[in-house]
Amino acid sequence: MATWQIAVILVKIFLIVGLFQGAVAYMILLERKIAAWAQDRIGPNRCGPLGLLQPLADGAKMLLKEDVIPGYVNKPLYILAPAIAIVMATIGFAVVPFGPAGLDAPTVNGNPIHFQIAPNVDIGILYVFAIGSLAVYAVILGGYASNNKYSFLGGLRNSAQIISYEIPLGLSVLGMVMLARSLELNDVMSWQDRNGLGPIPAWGVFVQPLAFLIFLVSAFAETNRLPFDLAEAEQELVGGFHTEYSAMKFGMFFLGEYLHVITVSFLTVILFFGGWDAPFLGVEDTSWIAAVLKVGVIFFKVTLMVIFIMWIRWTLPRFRYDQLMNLAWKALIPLALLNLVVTMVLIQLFRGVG
Amino acid sequence: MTLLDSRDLALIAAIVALGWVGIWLLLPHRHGGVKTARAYRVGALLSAIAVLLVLPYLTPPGDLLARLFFYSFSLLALLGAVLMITARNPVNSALWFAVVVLSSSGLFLLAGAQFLAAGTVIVYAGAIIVTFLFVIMLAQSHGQAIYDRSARRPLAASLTGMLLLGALISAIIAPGATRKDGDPAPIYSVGAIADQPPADGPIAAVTAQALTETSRLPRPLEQGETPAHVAGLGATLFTDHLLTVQVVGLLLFVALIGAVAIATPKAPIRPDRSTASSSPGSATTNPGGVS
Amino acid sequence: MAESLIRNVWLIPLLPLLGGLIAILGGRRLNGWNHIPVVAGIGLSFLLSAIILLGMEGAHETEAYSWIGIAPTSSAADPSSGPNGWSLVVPVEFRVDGLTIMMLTMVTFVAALVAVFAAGYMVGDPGYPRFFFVFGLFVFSMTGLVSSSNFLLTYAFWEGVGVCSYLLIGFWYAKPAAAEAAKKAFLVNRVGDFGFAIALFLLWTYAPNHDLSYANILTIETRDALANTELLFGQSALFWIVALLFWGATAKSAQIPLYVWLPDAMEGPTPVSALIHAATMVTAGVYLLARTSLLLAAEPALQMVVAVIGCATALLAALIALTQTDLKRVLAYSTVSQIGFMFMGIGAGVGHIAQFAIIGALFHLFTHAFFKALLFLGSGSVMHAMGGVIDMRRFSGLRHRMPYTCWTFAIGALALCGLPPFAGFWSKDEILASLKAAGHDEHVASGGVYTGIYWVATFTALLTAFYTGRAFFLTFFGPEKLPSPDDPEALGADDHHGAHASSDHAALGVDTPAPDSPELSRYEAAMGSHRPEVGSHAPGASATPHEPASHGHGHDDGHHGHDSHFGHESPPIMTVPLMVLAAGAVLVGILFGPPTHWFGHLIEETPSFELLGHGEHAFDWGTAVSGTLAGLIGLGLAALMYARRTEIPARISALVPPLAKASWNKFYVDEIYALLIVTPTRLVATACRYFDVYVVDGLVRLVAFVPRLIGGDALRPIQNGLIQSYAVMTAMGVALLLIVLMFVG
Amino acid sequence: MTDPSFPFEYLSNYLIIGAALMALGMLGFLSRRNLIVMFLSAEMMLQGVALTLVGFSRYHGNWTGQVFTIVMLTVAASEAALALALILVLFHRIRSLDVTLWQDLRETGLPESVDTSGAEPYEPVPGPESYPHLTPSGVEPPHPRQPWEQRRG
Repeated sequence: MATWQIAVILVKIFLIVGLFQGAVAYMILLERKIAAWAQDRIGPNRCGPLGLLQPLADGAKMLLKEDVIPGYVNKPLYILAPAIAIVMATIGFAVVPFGPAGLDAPTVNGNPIHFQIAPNVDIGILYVFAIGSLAVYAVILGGYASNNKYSFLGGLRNSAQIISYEIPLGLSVLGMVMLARSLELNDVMSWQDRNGLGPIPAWGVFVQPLAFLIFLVSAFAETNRLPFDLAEAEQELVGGFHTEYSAMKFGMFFLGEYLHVITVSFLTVILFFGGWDAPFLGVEDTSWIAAVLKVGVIFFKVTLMVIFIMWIRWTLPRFRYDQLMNLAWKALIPLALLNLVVTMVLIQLFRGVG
Repeated sequence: MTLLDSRDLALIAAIVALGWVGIWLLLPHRHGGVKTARAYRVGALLSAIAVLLVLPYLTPPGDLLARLFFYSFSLLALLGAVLMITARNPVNSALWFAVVVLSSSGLFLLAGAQFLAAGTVIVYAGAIIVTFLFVIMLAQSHGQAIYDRSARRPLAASLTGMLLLGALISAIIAPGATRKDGDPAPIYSVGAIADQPPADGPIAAVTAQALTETSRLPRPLEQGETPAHVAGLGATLFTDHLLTVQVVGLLLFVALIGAVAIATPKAPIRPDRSTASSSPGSATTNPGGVS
Repeated sequence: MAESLIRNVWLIPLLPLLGGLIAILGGRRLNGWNHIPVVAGIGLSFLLSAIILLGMEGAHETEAYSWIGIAPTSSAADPSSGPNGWSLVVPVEFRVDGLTIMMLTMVTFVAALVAVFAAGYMVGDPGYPRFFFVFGLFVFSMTGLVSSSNFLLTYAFWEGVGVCSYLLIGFWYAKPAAAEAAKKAFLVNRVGDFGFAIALFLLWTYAPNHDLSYANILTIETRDALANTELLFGQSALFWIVALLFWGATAKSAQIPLYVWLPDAMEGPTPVSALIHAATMVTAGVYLLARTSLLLAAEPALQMVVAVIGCATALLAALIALTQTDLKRVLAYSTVSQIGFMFMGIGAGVGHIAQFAIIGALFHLFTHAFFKALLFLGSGSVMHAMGGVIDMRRFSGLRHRMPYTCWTFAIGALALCGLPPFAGFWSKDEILASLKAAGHDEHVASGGVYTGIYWVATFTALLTAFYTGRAFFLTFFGPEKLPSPDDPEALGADDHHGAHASSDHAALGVDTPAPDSPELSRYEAAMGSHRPEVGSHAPGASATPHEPASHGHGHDDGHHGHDSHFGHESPPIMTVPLMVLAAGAVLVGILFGPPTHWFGHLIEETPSFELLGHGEHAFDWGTAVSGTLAGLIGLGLAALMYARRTEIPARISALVPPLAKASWNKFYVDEIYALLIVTPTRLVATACRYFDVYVVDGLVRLVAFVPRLIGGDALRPIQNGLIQSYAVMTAMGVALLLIVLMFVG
Repeated sequence: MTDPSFPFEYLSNYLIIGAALMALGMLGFLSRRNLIVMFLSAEMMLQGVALTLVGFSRYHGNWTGQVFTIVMLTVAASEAALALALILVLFHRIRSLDVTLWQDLRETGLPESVDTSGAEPYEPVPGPESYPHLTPSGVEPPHPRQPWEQRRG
C-alpha cells in the first residue's frame, strides 16, 4: 500500500470525523428548532443570529464544566463507557460510502478515488452491524458502573432493547442483500441504479416496502430515538444510564447518539432510497462533476432523513416496555422472516428472468 | 527426546513453570482470603514473562502493518485470557473475554476470514457476552461473593492448564513441515499432519468424501490478493455443507425452544415455599426470558 | 406459461401441502373453514397441471435442488467400478412427461372433487383440521410420487402416501376397528415396501454411476447391463429387481397375496376410501410397473407372472364381492378386482403390443379413478343419509329419496360394468384386446396362457357387472326401507362379521363410533369435542340395540318418507362433486379413448415408452362385443335376481353351499394368513423371549458383575459429582498423553 | 493446494495462540467456582479451537475450517442460550452461582468434596454512607421469610 494511499485515507478519516462531529453540533440546534416548531415555541435564539452560535456555546459548556466522578462508582468502567460510546459511533463510518466508490469511483490518473474510507470491504453491512452491536457495551457498562439503581435499570432496559432490535434490523436488510447479491453497500446502491421499471427506480423502498418499514422501526429503536427512548426516559428514569455522568463524559454519550442517528440515516438512504441515485445520475457516469453531484444527492437525502427522524420524535408517544418487546419479538421478527422467505421464493421463481 | 532440542524444551519448561506460579499467584486464594499486593505484582510479572516467552515461537507474518496488528492482537488475546480467568469480579471477567473475542476477530481478519470476524463479533461480543453480563448483574448486583474470591485448588488447576499448554505447544513446534527426509515421521506432530495433502494423509477418506471442488478456493492466491470471501463461503455452505447448515439450523431451533421451556418461570417445586420465593424470584427470571 | 410452470413443477405438490399446513395450523381458529385452503391448494394444483397438460411437448426434467451429494473422487469415478466405487446423490428432481402429467391431472382433479365432498361429509367432526391436513399431505405425497424423476424420491413419496393412508384409515383412532385396520394396512404395506427397498439397493448397486434417476435407469443400455449381471439362482440382476418392484407393487396395489389390507381399509372415512383406496394411491403400484415397463418387458416370464397374479386377483376379488353385504366392501373388492385388470394389462405388454397393452392398463387406471371415486362418494352419500349404516340388507329402495345419488351411482355402475359408451368400456376393452392379441402373438412363448387369461378376464367382467348390479339394485330398488335397530339383519350382521374387528359396531356402520359406547366417549375425550352430526342427522342410529328406539323412526318404514332429519338427499356440496364425476365417468372414455386416441398420444410422450415394441392396432370388434355381452349378461342376471327381491339368490346359495360360504367368508384368506404367518411368528417370538430372558440376560448380568467388583471401592470416590474434578482428569489425561507421545514415541 | 502466501510458520502462529487460549480456558474452567465464569472459560476454549480451524482453513486453502467455525459459533450460541436458562433456574433455587453447591450426582455415601466451612466470612463492600437513615414510622410490615440462602442452611 503506497504512502499516498494511506495519506488519502487519513485525510478522508479526518474529513469525515470532523465533518460529522461538527454536523452533530448543528443537528442538536436543528433538533431544538424542530422541537420548538412542533411545540409552537421559538427555540434557541440568543447566541448569534437565529441562535446559530448556540452549538458553540453548548460545546464550550460541555468542555469547561467540572468533570465530576461520583464516589462508589466502578471507576475504570465508568470512564470506559462513554469512550466506547463515541468510538463505536465513529468507526462505523469506515465502510459507509458518501459518494460513488468501488467500481463506480471517479479516477485520477487511473487511480480511483473512493468516496468511502474503506472501499471494497466485502462485508460492509456486516461490519456496520458488528460495530453497532458493540455499542451496547457503552450503555450496559455506563448503567452498571454508575452504581445507581436508576442508571442500572436504564442500562438493562436499553441493552435488552438494542439486542432485541438488532435481529429485525439485520433480517430486514437481508432482502436487499439477496437482491443485490452483495454485502457491499456500493453494490446495493448500484443495483438500485441499474434496475428499475422505466422511470421508477428500483429503490429499496419500492422493491422491499415491508423491509423498509421494519428497518425504519428497528433503526429508531437502535438509536434510542423517541418512540423507543425508554432508556433515557427523562420523566421516568431520571435520564437513564447516563444519570451519573456530567460534563464531557455526558457529552460523549450525547455525541455518540447523534452520530448513530447519522449512521442510521446513511444506511436507510443507501439501502432503501438508492443512495446517490437520482434520475439523471447513473452508475456509468464516473466523471468528477457527476461524483460531486452524487455526493450532494446523498447528503441531501440524509438530511431529509435526519429531519424525518427528529420530526417523528415529536409525533409519537413513548412505548411501554412490554409493548416494546412485543413489537420486536412478536411483530417485527416474524414479519422480517416472512419478508425474507417471500423474497427468497420470488427470487427463486424469477431467477434468470429479471 | 529426539523431536525437541534442548533449547525448545527449556523454553517450554520455563513457560510452564512461570505460568504455573504466576497464575497461581494471580488466582484468588483458596479460602477467599486476601492476598498481598506484592503477591499480585509478582504473579503479574511472572505471567507476563511467560506470555512474552511464547512470542519467540511466533513467526512475524507479512509486512510491517500486518506484523504490528498480528502481535498486538495476539498479545491482547493472551493478556485478556489471563486477566479473564483471574478477575475477581465476574463483570470484569466477561469484559476481558470480550477483549479476547475482539482480538481473535482481528486474528480472523488477518487470516482472511472476514465473515467470521464480523460474525464472531456480532454473535459473541454483541449477543452472548452481553447476555451474560445481564445475568451477572442481575444475580450479583451487590459485591463479590465468596465463591468469586476463592478458587478451587488453584495450584493443581494452574499446573494442569499449563501442562496442557506446554504439551500442545511442543506438539505444534515439533518438526514436521521442516523436518529433513531422513528423519522419522512423527504422526503426533501437527506440522507433519498439516503438511500432508488431504488426498493421501490419514484424513484422506474424510476429505475425499467431504470436499468437492467448490469447497476449495478457486485457485491458489497471488501474493497479497484477497479472495472474494462471502460469496465463496456462501456457495460452499449451501452446496457442500448444506446438510450441516440444516442440522445447525435445527440445533438452533431446538435450543431456542429448550431455553424458553427451561427459563419460563414455573411454580416453585417446594409447595411450602410458594409464598416466599415467588416474589423475589420472579424479578430475576423475567429479563432472562426476554433475552 | 407452460414453460415456466414445467420448470417449477414442484409447485404442484407444494400447494396442497401448504393448504394442509394452513388447515392444521389454523386449527379451530379457522372456525370450520379448514377445508378452504386445502381445496384451494388442490384446485390450484389441478389448474397448473391442466395448463401443463395442454401446453406440454415432450419430456422435461427439472431439479429443484440437490439435497445430499456424496460424489466419488476423480479416481473412483470409473463408471464400471460397480459396487466398489461409491456415490450417492439425492437430488430432489421432478419430471414432466406424458405419464406424469396424466397422473398429476387425474390425481388433482379427483382429489379436488373429493375434498369438496369431504368438506360436506366431515362437517362437525372434531378432527376436521387434522383430516384436511392429512388430506393435503396425501395429495402432496401422491403428486410428488408421480412427478418425481428419481427412484429414491419416488420411494420417499411412496412411503409418504403409505403414512397418509395409515393416518387416514385410523382417522377415528379411538375406534378399535379403525386402529386395527390402519395397523394392518401399514404392516402389509411394509412387507411390500421391503421388496421395493431391496430393489432400490440392487439398482443402486448395479446401475451405472449409481445414479437412481429415471433418465439413467430406464434406458436400453442400463437394461442390458443389468440383464448381463448374474445375481442369484442363475437369474440376472434385472430379474430380481423387476421381481422385487413387482412385489412392492402388489402390496401397494392390493394384489394377491397382499390384498388383505384394502377391504379393511374401508374403516376410514368414505372420502378417504374414495380418493386413496380406490382412485389414486392403490394405483401407485400400477404406475410403478408402468414406469418401469421397459425393464419388465425384458423379462417375459415375470410378465406372465404379473398377468396371472392380476387375473387371479381379479377373479378372486370378484367372487368375494358377489356375496358381501357391506356396500363399501363390495366396492373395495371391486377395486381390488379392477386393479387386477390393470395388472393383466401390464402383464400383457409382450412383443410388439407392449406399448398398446401398457397404455391400455394406464387408461383403465385413468378411467377407473373417475368412476370408482364416483361410486365410493355415492356410497358415502348413502351412508351419510343412513346415519352411518352401510349394510345393504338394512336399507333398500332409496331411489326416490336420493335421486341425485341414485342416478350418479347408476352411471358409475354402468361404467364399472364396462358398457358402451361409458368410460369403463373403452379401457376394459383395450385390456381385453391386448390380452387377446398377446394370446395370438406368435412371438410370445406361451400364448395359450394369455388366451386363458383372456377368457377368465371376460368371465370376471361378467361377474363384475353382476355384483355391481346387485349392489345398485339392493340399495336403490325394491321396497323402500330405512335402517332401524329392530331390523333382524342388524343383529344378524354381527354373526357374519364375527371374524372382523368391526363386529362390535357393524350395526352402527363403519364411519361413526357407536353413540353412548365407551369408544365414543374415549374418542370424544381424545378429540375434545362432540360430534353434532350423530345426534342431529341419525337418530335411528343413535338408538343402540339395548335401548328401544324412542324416536319411532325404525318401525314403520313406509309411512315417514318425508322425515326431514333422516334418509334425505345429501346437501349440494356433496352432490355436485358426484355429478361432476358422473360427467367424467361418461365422457373421459370417449374424449380420451380410442375414438380420439388423445390418451395414447399423451402417454407415448413418455421417453421410456418409445423404446417399447409398438405396432398397428385396429379396434377389436370381437372383444368389444364379447365384453359388452358379458357386461349385459351380468347386469341382466343381477336385475333379474335383485331388482324385485326374488328368492333366486337364496336358492342358488343353497345349491352350492361350500362355495357361497367360502365367498361369504372371503375364502378364509385372513384365517390362512393367521395360521401360516402369525402363529409361527408368535412361536418364534416366544422362543426368542425365553432365550433373551435366560441366556442373554444371564450373560449380561455376568458381565455386569465383574466391573461392580472392581469399581466398588477403587473408582467410586472419583465420581464426586463435581464437574471440575472430571474436567481435571480429562485435561490431565490429554496433557499426559501428548507428553508421553512426545518423549517416548 | 496450500497457499504460498500462508506457509506453515504462519499456521503455527495461529495454532499456538489457539492452544494458549484453549489451555487458559481450561485453567479457568478448573479453578473458578462461579458458574458463569466457568462458562465463559469454556467459551474461550471454543474460541481457541476456532482460531485453529481458521488457521487451517487458510493454510489448506479451502473453506471447510471456516464452515466448521460457523458451526461452532452456532453451537456456542445455542449453548449460551441453554446454559443461561439453566443457570437462571439454578440460581432461582439456591440464590447462588456457586458450582460446588451442586454435587448431588456423586456416588451415594461419599462426603462432599469441597468444604467451604474454612472459607473466610464474606465482608460486604461498604455501601455509600450518604444514604440517609430514616427513622422508621408507622406499622412495621410483616417480613417475608428469609430467602433460602444455602442448601445446607
